[in-house]
Amino acid sequence: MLEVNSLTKTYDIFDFGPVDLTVDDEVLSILGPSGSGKTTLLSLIAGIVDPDGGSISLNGDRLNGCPLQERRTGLVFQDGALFPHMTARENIGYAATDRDRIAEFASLLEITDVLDRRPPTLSGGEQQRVALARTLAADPDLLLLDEPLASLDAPIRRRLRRELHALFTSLEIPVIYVTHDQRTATALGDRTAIVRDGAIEQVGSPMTVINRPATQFVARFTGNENLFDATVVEQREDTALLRVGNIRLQATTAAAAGTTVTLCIHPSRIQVYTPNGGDDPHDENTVSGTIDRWLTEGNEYRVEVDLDDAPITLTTTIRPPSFDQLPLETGSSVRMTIPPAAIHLLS
Amino acid sequence: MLEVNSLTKTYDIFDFGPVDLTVDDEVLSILGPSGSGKTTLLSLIAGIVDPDGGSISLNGDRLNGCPLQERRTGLVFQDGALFPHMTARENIGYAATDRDRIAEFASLLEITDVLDRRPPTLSGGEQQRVALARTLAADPDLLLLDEPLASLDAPIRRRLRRELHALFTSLEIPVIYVTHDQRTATALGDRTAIVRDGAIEQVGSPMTVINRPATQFVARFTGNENLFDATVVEQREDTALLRVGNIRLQATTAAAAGTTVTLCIHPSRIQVYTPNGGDDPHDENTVSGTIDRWLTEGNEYRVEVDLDDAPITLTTTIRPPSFDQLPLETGSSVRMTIPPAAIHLLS
Amino acid sequence: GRFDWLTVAFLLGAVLLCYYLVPLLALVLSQPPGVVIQRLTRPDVVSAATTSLTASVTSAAIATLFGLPLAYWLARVDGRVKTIVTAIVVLPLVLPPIVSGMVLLTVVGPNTFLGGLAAANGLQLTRSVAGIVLAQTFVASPFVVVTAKAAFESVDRSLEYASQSLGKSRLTTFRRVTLPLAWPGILAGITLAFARAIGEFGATIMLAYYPRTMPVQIWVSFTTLGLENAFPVAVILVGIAVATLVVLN
Amino acid sequence: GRFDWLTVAFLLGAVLLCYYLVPLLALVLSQPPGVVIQRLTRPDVVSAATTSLTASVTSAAIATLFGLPLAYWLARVDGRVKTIVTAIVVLPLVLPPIVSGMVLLTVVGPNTFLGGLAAANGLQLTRSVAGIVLAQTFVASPFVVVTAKAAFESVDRSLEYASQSLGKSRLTTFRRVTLPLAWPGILAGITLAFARAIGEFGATIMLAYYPRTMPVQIWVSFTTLGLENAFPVAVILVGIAVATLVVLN
Repeated sequence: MLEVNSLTKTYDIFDFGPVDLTVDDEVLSILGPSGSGKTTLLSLIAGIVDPDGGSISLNGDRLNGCPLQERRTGLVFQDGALFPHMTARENIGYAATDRDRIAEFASLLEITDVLDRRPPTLSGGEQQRVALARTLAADPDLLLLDEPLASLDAPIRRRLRRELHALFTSLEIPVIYVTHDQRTATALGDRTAIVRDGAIEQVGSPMTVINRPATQFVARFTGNENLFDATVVEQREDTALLRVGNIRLQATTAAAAGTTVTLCIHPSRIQVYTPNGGDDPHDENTVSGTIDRWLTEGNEYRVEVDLDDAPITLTTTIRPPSFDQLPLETGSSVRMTIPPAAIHLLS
Repeated sequence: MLEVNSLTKTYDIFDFGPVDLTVDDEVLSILGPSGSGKTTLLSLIAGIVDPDGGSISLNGDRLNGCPLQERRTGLVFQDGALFPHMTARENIGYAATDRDRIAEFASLLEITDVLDRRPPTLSGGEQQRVALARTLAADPDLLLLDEPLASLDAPIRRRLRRELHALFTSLEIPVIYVTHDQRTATALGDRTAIVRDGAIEQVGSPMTVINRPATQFVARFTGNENLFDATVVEQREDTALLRVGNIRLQATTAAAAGTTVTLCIHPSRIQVYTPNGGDDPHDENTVSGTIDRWLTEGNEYRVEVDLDDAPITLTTTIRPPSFDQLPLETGSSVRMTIPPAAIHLLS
Repeated sequence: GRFDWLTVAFLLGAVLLCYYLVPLLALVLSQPPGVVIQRLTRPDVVSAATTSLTASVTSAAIATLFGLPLAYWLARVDGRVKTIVTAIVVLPLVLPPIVSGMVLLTVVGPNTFLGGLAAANGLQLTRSVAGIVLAQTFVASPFVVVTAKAAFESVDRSLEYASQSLGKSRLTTFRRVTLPLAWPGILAGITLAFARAIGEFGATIMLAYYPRTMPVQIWVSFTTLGLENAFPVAVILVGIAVATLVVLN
Repeated sequence: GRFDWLTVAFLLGAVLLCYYLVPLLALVLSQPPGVVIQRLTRPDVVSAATTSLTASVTSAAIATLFGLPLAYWLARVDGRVKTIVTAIVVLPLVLPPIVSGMVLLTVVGPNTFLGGLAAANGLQLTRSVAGIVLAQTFVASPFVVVTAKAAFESVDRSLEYASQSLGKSRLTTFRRVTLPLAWPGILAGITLAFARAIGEFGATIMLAYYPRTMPVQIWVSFTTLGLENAFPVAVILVGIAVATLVVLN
């Protein structure tokens, strides 16, 4: 178990921390924009940088002041940091506590056929696999990864993402995976921490940070683009009645009547219907509006709708099968239903 | 209109082309993995690199042999390539054909308040806006962009993507936008070209390259992970009857009976049901299987299912609302429906 | 022990550093400032300083004028030609100065075609300021070429392409983008060339024993009058060297 | 016209290139190979070559031994200390050689504390091979430090961190990762130092007129017997300079 307490580091233009973090034998993904201090956190834990304050301990042993080479902390760099003058086999052998196991790690990471080649001749994906094999060969008690998939093409990244998830779980040591990519963070992490300006904004399961963001920053960074101020009209059992402009919405959440809250809805959870279509939705939480603009994004359409009864633009995403049934043109009228469970409130 | 005919360029380790391409006053996005020749294509059109063969012409004028500075071709680099010793205003003014319009471009791209700062002090998004304003200020007849959004964080990238789409359309000149990101390519391009190893594999609307990929490479690169060999049993009107293992599927497409085809299904188009649930699907195109593994990806779940009646693993994605109703555990049995229109055949 | 090698390495480095620093401090400390200043105004010192400064400024200017185009071309060309031309430019740097003086004598010496031609037109190429400049330029100008080449190379070519794709000519691009960005490196090169020129001894002594430059004056003072009499000129040269270091940082 | 400035720039660069190349070609072409080879075996030439080679190899070895630790430290330290120490290392490079010889004389000359101490123990620090080595080391060793520093800096620190995080000590990391990767640059530095040492004239002539090194031999031949008699030694030195360039590429 890794325990980080009140960790701080002051730079000229950036203050890191204080950060508190506990990582069991699990994968914690750390998600944040560039410059938010993700790499600083890894450098502090690995011992590349000395903290100004706070403590780091691994399985009960204090790591502060312990030299880099005695921390038993495996660190995988974004670019792999393979030794360019050694073959893949020599890279792994350099680290291996037991040279007989080189073949085992090579087989595990499917790099057996490139073992005798030098790093510059390997593809990005192969380099990352070799780097990971090298780190695992040193038998670390803690594994830190700094965006190793960032520079890879989408299909390889997708594949490695799945393989790494299974591998990390099998290690049974704390694993910290740093990334600025939401999909990678949620795919790999048992838990996800969102960082901003050197501090942790929220830690939780991937679905929690996406569907129940703690702050507006987390909401925006996890794709919750619909953020509006609303007034709580009434609280009934487990349902809050909200007002935005002339629209009334029910939300399956608790809030004090009379307060102003920020309403947060993920675009993918809004359902869109054609006006007067056969499949007309019930009236509850249904709003009408006019399509302002739309664009294709991957295999879905992103549609921005100006609401009729409130000065608000709602963003929603539509997947092809239902799209074929919609009159998707700028200026068209649409009706949308927002499930009460899809409305999250920020105070 | 930009016309590119049989363009070739030979490098030591890489052969580019021959490439044929016609771009009207539209946005053509070029999507491909790193090293596929995307940047080479832009360099050839811009005049940074001389082609070995073929021709390039813009609005009827042949560009071959015409020096860089006389091509009226605006080029926006991945890192912006702003002049670091000039302020944002000086950068734009350097290019401006009419200095009075600097304020207009600054306002259009929302950089009025950073005009007197130098590039190194600007954020990545601001640098890209200044670079674009500078290029537009030179009043180009053709606009080339080399992954300008690649290094930006997700929320800024999402926002700029939307703004650029509107801006490019308003220019009424040919725009070529190179990227390795499927979402950016489909969001910005009126048409999308997929490149691989220096050649174009497919050109078409964003939805066409995603839902009707021409080759296995395009299919994989646009996220169509389900690719299997199947036998065409029978062709009836506009429906083909296919066999995979012991499974029979109907596809709304044409294929010669008796031939072997490659079946291509996008994960997002497969519907998943709980066994014996209330909402049981009709039998047609319904298959059963066991969940092999699953992981969270962004706000959806990616599930891999081993089919009962064929040696195949089907990948599907599930969005939260329906997820709550599923027994999503490794080893669980599930039933899935594949809409006949969602099955695409590759020969 | 565990850190023995670290201690040894540290000591080795410290010894070398002292070897650079101690002689210089010894020079400065061994001379009472008053005596040095008094001797600075002696006619032979003033004459040598004037000759050295005139020749070195001229050499640095020539090196800049002729060297910058060569440096820019080297920075933007590729392949075998670049390697060979770079080697030719570096040659005067690895050639012993005394040999440089010799080879120059074979071309501009009094009995050569060029030397005779110039002399017939009233210009002495040896035993003259012209000879000093010829020697200094040969030895010092490669510093401008090599340093400016590195400075030009450090200017991202995409900035030049960006400028040209904005409709600007190559000359405008060079003047307004490349040159301003490479300028600090170019200035360092000119400074190094000036420092090398003003300290030049081996090639100068072959081409122009007279008029005496400061290094030659030191040599003459040392052999004829003893070490003490060489100090004032040496102090000036040390001052110029230190000033050079300040400019380089 | 439009390309006038380009033509002018091209001409300026070409003139400078010729100025480097023509004198060297003139030297090579002016001497019949047979005569040069015959003179190469003269006792004074052999003696000077032996002295030069012995001293230069020793100087280069000392520069490497003492210079590499300093270079590595400079490559891995930051801030003001780095700037100041680097300036001290560069100082001997911008100091005129004749002044370098002078300042060394103030520390190791026959009448100094160190010079007297060494002489009392049977080691002459001037007018000896030791004097030559002292002069050459002062002037040439900064090349090792500066070039090796750049080579160490070019080794990505993340490679060292990677090695250490794999449980390897700093010494192992240096031996197996940093040194092999920096080696080409270090070799270039040693080569440059050797070339500078073997061509050293100004400082050597101050510290050790005897035993004669090749540059001093050239000077003596030139002043006493005329230019022709200096050619054989010059040819050896040109050969070494050209060989140096080959190693550097």
